[in-house]
Amino acid sequence: RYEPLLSEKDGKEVDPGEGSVLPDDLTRDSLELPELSEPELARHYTRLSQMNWSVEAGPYPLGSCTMKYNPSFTDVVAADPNAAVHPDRDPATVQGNLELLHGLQGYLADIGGMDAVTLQPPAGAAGEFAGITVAKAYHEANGDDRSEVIVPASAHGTNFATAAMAGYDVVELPSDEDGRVDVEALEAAVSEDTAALMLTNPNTVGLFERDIEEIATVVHDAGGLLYYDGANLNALLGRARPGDMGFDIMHYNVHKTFATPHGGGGPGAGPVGVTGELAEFLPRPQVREAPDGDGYELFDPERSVGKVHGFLGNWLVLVRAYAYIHRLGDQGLLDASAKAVLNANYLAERVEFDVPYGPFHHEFAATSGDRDAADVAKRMLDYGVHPPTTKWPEMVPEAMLTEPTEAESKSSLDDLAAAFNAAAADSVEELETAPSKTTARRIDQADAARNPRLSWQALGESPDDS
Amino acid sequence: RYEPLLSEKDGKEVDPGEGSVLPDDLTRDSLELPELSEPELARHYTRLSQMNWSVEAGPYPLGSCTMKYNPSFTDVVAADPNAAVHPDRDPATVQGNLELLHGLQGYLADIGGMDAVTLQPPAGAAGEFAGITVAKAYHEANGDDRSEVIVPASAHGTNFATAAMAGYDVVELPSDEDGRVDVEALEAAVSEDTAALMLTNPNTVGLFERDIEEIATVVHDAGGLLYYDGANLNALLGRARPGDMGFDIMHYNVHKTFATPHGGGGPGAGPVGVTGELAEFLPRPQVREAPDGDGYELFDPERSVGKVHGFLGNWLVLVRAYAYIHRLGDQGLLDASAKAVLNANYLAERVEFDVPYGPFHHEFAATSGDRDAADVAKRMLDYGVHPPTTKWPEMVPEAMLTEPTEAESKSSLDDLAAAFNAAAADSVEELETAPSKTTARRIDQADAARNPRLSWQALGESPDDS
Amino acid sequence: MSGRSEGTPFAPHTAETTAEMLAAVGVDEEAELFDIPDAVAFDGEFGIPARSEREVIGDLRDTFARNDDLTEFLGRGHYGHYVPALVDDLSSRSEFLTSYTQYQPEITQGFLQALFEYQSMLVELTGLPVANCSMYDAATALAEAALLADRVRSTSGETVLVPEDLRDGKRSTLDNYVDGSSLSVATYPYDDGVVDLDALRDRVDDDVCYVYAENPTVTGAIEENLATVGDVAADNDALFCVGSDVVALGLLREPASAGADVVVGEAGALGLPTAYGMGLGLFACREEYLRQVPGRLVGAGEDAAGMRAYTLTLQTREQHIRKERATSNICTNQAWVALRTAMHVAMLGASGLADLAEDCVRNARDLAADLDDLDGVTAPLHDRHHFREFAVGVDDAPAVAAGLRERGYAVHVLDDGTLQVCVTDLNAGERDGLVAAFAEVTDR
Amino acid sequence: MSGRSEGTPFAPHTAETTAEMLAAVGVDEEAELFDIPDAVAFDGEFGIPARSEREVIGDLRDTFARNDDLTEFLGRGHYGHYVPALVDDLSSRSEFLTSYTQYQPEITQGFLQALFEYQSMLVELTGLPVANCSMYDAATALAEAALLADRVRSTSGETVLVPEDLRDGKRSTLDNYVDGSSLSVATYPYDDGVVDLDALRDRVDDDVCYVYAENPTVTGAIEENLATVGDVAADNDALFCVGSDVVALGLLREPASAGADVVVGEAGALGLPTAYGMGLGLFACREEYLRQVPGRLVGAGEDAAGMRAYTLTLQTREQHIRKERATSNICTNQAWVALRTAMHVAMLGASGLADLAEDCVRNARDLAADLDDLDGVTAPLHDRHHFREFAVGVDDAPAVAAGLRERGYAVHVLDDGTLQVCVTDLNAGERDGLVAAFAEVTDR
Repeated sequence: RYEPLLSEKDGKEVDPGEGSVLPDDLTRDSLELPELSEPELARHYTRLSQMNWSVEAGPYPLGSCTMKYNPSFTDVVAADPNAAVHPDRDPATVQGNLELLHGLQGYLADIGGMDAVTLQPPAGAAGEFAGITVAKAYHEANGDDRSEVIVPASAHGTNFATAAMAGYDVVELPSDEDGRVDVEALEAAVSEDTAALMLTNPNTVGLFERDIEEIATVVHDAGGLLYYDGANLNALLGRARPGDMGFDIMHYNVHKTFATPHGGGGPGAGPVGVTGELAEFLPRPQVREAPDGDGYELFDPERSVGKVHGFLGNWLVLVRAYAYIHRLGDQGLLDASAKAVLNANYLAERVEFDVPYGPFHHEFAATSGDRDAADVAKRMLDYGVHPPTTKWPEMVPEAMLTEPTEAESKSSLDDLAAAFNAAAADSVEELETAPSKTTARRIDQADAARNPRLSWQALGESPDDS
Repeated sequence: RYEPLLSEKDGKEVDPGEGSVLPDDLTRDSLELPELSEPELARHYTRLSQMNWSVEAGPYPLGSCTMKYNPSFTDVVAADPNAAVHPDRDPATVQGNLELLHGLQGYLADIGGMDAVTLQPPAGAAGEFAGITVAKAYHEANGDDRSEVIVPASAHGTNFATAAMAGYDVVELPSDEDGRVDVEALEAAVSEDTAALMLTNPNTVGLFERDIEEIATVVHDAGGLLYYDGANLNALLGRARPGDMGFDIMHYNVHKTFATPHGGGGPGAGPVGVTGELAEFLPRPQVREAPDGDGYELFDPERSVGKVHGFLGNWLVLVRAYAYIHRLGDQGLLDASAKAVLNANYLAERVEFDVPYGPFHHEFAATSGDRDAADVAKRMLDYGVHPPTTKWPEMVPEAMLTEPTEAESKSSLDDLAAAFNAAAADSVEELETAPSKTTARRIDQADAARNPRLSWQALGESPDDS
Repeated sequence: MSGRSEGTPFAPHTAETTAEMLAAVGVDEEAELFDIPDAVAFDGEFGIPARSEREVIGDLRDTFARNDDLTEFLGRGHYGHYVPALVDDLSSRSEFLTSYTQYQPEITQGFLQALFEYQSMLVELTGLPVANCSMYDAATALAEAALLADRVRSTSGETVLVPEDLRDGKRSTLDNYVDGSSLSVATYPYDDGVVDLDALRDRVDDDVCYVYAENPTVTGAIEENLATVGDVAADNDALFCVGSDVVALGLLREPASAGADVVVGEAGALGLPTAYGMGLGLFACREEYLRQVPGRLVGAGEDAAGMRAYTLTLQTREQHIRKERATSNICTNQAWVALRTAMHVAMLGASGLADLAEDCVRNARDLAADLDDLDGVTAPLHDRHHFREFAVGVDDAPAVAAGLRERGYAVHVLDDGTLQVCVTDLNAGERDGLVAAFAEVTDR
Repeated sequence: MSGRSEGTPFAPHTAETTAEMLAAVGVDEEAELFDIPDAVAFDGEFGIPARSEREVIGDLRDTFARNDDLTEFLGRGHYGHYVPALVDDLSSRSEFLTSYTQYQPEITQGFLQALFEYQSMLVELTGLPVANCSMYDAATALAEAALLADRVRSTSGETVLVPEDLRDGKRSTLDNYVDGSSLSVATYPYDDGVVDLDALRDRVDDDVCYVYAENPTVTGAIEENLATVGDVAADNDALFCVGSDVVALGLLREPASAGADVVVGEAGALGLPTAYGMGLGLFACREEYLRQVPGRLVGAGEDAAGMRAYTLTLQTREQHIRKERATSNICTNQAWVALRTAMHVAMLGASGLADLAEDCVRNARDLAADLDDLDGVTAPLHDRHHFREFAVGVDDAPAVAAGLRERGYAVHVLDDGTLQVCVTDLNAGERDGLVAAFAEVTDR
């Protein structure tokens, strides 16, 4: 179903300078925007919403994205008007907000086995950047000039990009044949140039790095730090903690592990936890109890790296994450990882495509073999589900990385498996021409990239002038 | 798209008596209900919502229903936790609620040209019942034994049913050839038995009763009262008032005229306004300013008919109606009727079916001639709009009573007209087999009525066992 | 919100489209379209200024802030239970909130199914096979049941029998509803908070066509002899109507097993927050009265593709078809509240609802015990099991209530020597505070 | 909510289905599925009790109630404007809120179109042809623009030039972002609140690859010589980046006309309420940098049926494809805030946005005039036009701010002799109160 662009409905051009108290040379001569009534806008966005998949529409098993159910009650706490304050308020006048931040720092530190946590990074990748920046500051403070960050080939793309952004050379580490870190290769890779190893555990095909203690020893012995990418933390809630495994730095993806809504791409939040040794390098400000025991205060860690966000990060996301942890408690967190892992293993069992490696934690990578994984995914759309992440990680050919999360029921997993299996049985032609039951048919992304039109200004007048 | 019943998903049977502190003979032995998790319920109701037309989905031109846009900001005021109080609170402790009720009584009295208003009736029909009960009390107080209520043939079914419920014989009044009240027939119908004439103005084909003064004189001369059915008040906002036309009693459909959401069938509210002479008969309690000028108080009108609702009516609806009037003000109310009437006339002009009578106010009744109006309506579903009210009023054969309201834009009205006109051009077979593009195909309502199955308990086990 | 618009912000017309439409209709301005004789035209003003959305919200927030902030221990037919956020979230989806009666079932299957599910839940809770999809509230449901009795009972009886203690809102509404019929209302007394069986037997004779009993009663007492009351009604061929509410029905013996022909009551106790008396009338009855039921019914049927589909059914009972011979004049009802109630029941599930109901018994018992420990306080006043609420004997009830109010609590005053308090999950946490306030106020 | 469930309420498993699934997988309990060596397994407890939804909401309500209730006249990069209820209503629809990145465009056309519309609005507002669909906030957008300069400028220059007065949050974030590159940050001074052109000319040489200027500045001054600044940058082949915000862009001359190569800033000033500093980074640039843009881009294309369709495009710039050679590491972004901002802009329309922006000038002017009338108060401190906010000279700024706080107002303290106040539609109605409080506090 087609919904015209706002610009194809009523619009208006005004001269903002006309009648302004500002001199003419400071103001624009023209502003042209859609100009629609409230009822028309209500319908526009309602229709757009009807053309969008969501967790409340059905299973959304994007591997590494942890699309779990986002509880409605967190909308209520995020909307509390008393919390809607300006970040430059005197800390003494926003004790409620500081109390929440302090509480969340504590919850996350406990859950990750870390000593100190910053809540400032506004997303997972921003958390990686903050964490690697802390590592860099640590080495620099030690007069240690290190130039490399080691990243397993199967790692999230953000790990590579973050290390590069922070100015490091990236050393890519191959997997062993079991799909895990090849410890011998790691031993060969580490050197006095090694600033850090960035690692996800369980890794991106759902395997726990059983040699984690040995890995930690290798990295630490070389003078490097061990960085934990928290994207897969949902698998370990209450059962294992990065701090206990030897990680020095970690980020948390609260929109994954702690059920804050993904909002069509964000906002998320990427708090960073560190061991005590690194706490003095964390971004400023941090929250602590006031020395007189009277409330909370902000302070700048002694050798802080400074800031990674203009203010205090994605507050509304942090509030929801706190509320979620506060609601579940130990018992709920433990059960979340239990059911997330059970679901992944159950679904892996039910899917008829090959599923290499194992045993799995929260996700698994099936392979579509001689079929194109992206085509299989398009076909799954016709079966009424959202497909998995495709063609990644590369260690599994034609990978379909599948993470059902704990939010799916057995019957929902059975439906998902049926969609996989139906696509497996379909002809190549059926796959290549899919989908046919969706709002839009297969979209030519290559053409869209060759001929980029990124605004309504870049389009012609008529809706079918595409 | 099919969504299973809750009972076809997970359920549970428990024995509530087990472990109860109550003796066994007071408790039930079994309670069997769906038992689903929050994520499953979120999806269930999200899917059901996706199978439902609404004002925010598109035009909803049900004649006599005034499906105008329901502004979102009224959700905010209705959710104010300070207003969520118990009706038995001491009035001195709920001055805010009383202030709102008093303000709404005043707004409605002004808009209707009435002297006093009760907000208690929880719907339009309940307002009719309250109003006719007041009329009855008035006549009884005058020692006047009257047994008949006159209702035009074109009136809403509720008018007939209300009069009967109140114990009156209904005298049906034919229309004249212009579609309005036949004054001669009225003169013939009135007598010393006439308790009231119930009238809608503009009437149910959108015609203003131009002879309203004469009509009032005829009824009043016979000792009867004139009752105004407020269903069509949206056409007159700020331009004419029932009180000025000679009506003694009226109800307001706040979910129509004042934009409160219709909620799939309700709740609405049906406040009743009366002239000063009748004020002492209104339901109890009423709200007034306290004599000492200090706030508001409840009081029972001297010869009150009593109550028509267990408490104070549909509070949350009243709050929204107040907010709407408060937002629009004189200017907005005047513009609402202007645009509602313009829209009806514009659409009547664009529709290719015959449209008898005129000039129209807020609605018009097109006729599908030798086509079945219900079939035309089903075919319109395929064109993506909600059809009008069909086969009513009977004075127009195969009527399609159409009320677009002020909330539709010109382009939306053009779409609606296109749907009418496309259906007009379709074959009878296409009409009879429509709709085909909807969630459900044509539903056999006669069969459903012959073989009533009104609960999941009345169905078999499997979803297709229908 | 559009910065420079005039008139209603909720009409999408621009100056240009308005002009085009006026031209199409053949007039220069909208005013020409109104066929209102000068003599009855209104050219005055209401004097209401237009306000921004923000001003309206601010004004009403200020208004409601003038309510005193009291912890309510109030019930007597209107109950506050905690409503989960998901109920607000889902029920406020515009597809539900801004739709209307399902005259076109092919595009309203969602709401129809939800109402069908609501009906089914009431069937389970009442034990009766037919439930409609809403009355306005418990009072109007009770009154409609009396009119049903008038239609379906073959006896010549014209007396409607209700408890002396019936809440005024119900009694007065009932009086009004039956005033147009040949029925008249009479009462039977209570004995220590529940039906006085002997007195009832004395009152019931051929003239009675309807007996109404509540369980729990208006003072929260659980009726111990409901089946006996039903027998008395049945023996006289009177229709037996039981009043209850959706939470109590989750624990108490289902009324059908006590012989109820009709069950009415408040269903908004779930799904609807405390709403200044707004409600949802529950209405269920025996199959044989199906074609005499007031209000809307949703039935399952089939569409042209042979798939199960839902539709409003038996509409020939209703006013828009049958006019003065309709079973009721009801049209707009409480469908959206029914949707919310169904959502809340679904969120609780069987075990959650049973637990919530059991807590209503235990909380009342515990609060009564605490109050009874105080000098000069008798709680519960009636030696019965109670559900949610109970009467409390004190020396000077208005003075005690005033003292409690000063301390932040609202309770009912029944008469000079009697209060009533109601405890639910919403205020159970404030129990100790209430007891302490009682102690202070009565310790004189 | 289900009464007797254990563990997380957000997993749908029953005892029965769990057992079936365990059996299918071939284990007796979930614990067996975890492949965690004993040495690193955690068997401790966090000591967090499970709580009901209602308890959590109550706890957090209590927590937030501990914030003081002050009327804020605060800005400096984070702005509160009234957000219409419809924005909340529509953006909180679960189809938007609970979706993620549009990896499958065929079932996410709705969000893609909304983001395409957002990009288009920014194109109109900035005058630049390319806008991405979000950065985290103004600070990270500014920093990403510097990295863009590093990639796209052919000069050997490695100096990033920013105002001395740059807000610390932006400056420090910028420092961190460029720390991994060869860039270094230097500053140029202001003269009476805006760019000191002479000083700027002195500083700009071949070593400069990036000049950043704000309009309005951090103290709300409207930059009168923006085009000249742009010329200085262009003459030295430095990338010219302008910082602004989505409201100011509705009135002030579009940055492209002053030669801006990139525009960054805060777009959450519309759509997002005051949110303790959470934001939405606006990022727009010239077409020639298209393949170097950080973040997500939505483009229009065609589907197999030849219909216009939207899709994420130029993804080869991004980390999930290009890894260490990506234009940025950003993945999760602020898409939902961008959706809200687009909704808010759409509700305002051209005229509404221009009016809102004009009010930001007038309100600031009027408040400054009122304050300037007070003895010992200079407002605005800078003799410039202002947008929303301005610096205020007083004798003892911390003491004045403390006095204002006692009277219920929050303002910025810049240094011992300078305050800053910000006025928008949200607090304009409290202007007289603020002025009266200023008068009391400064009248010593």
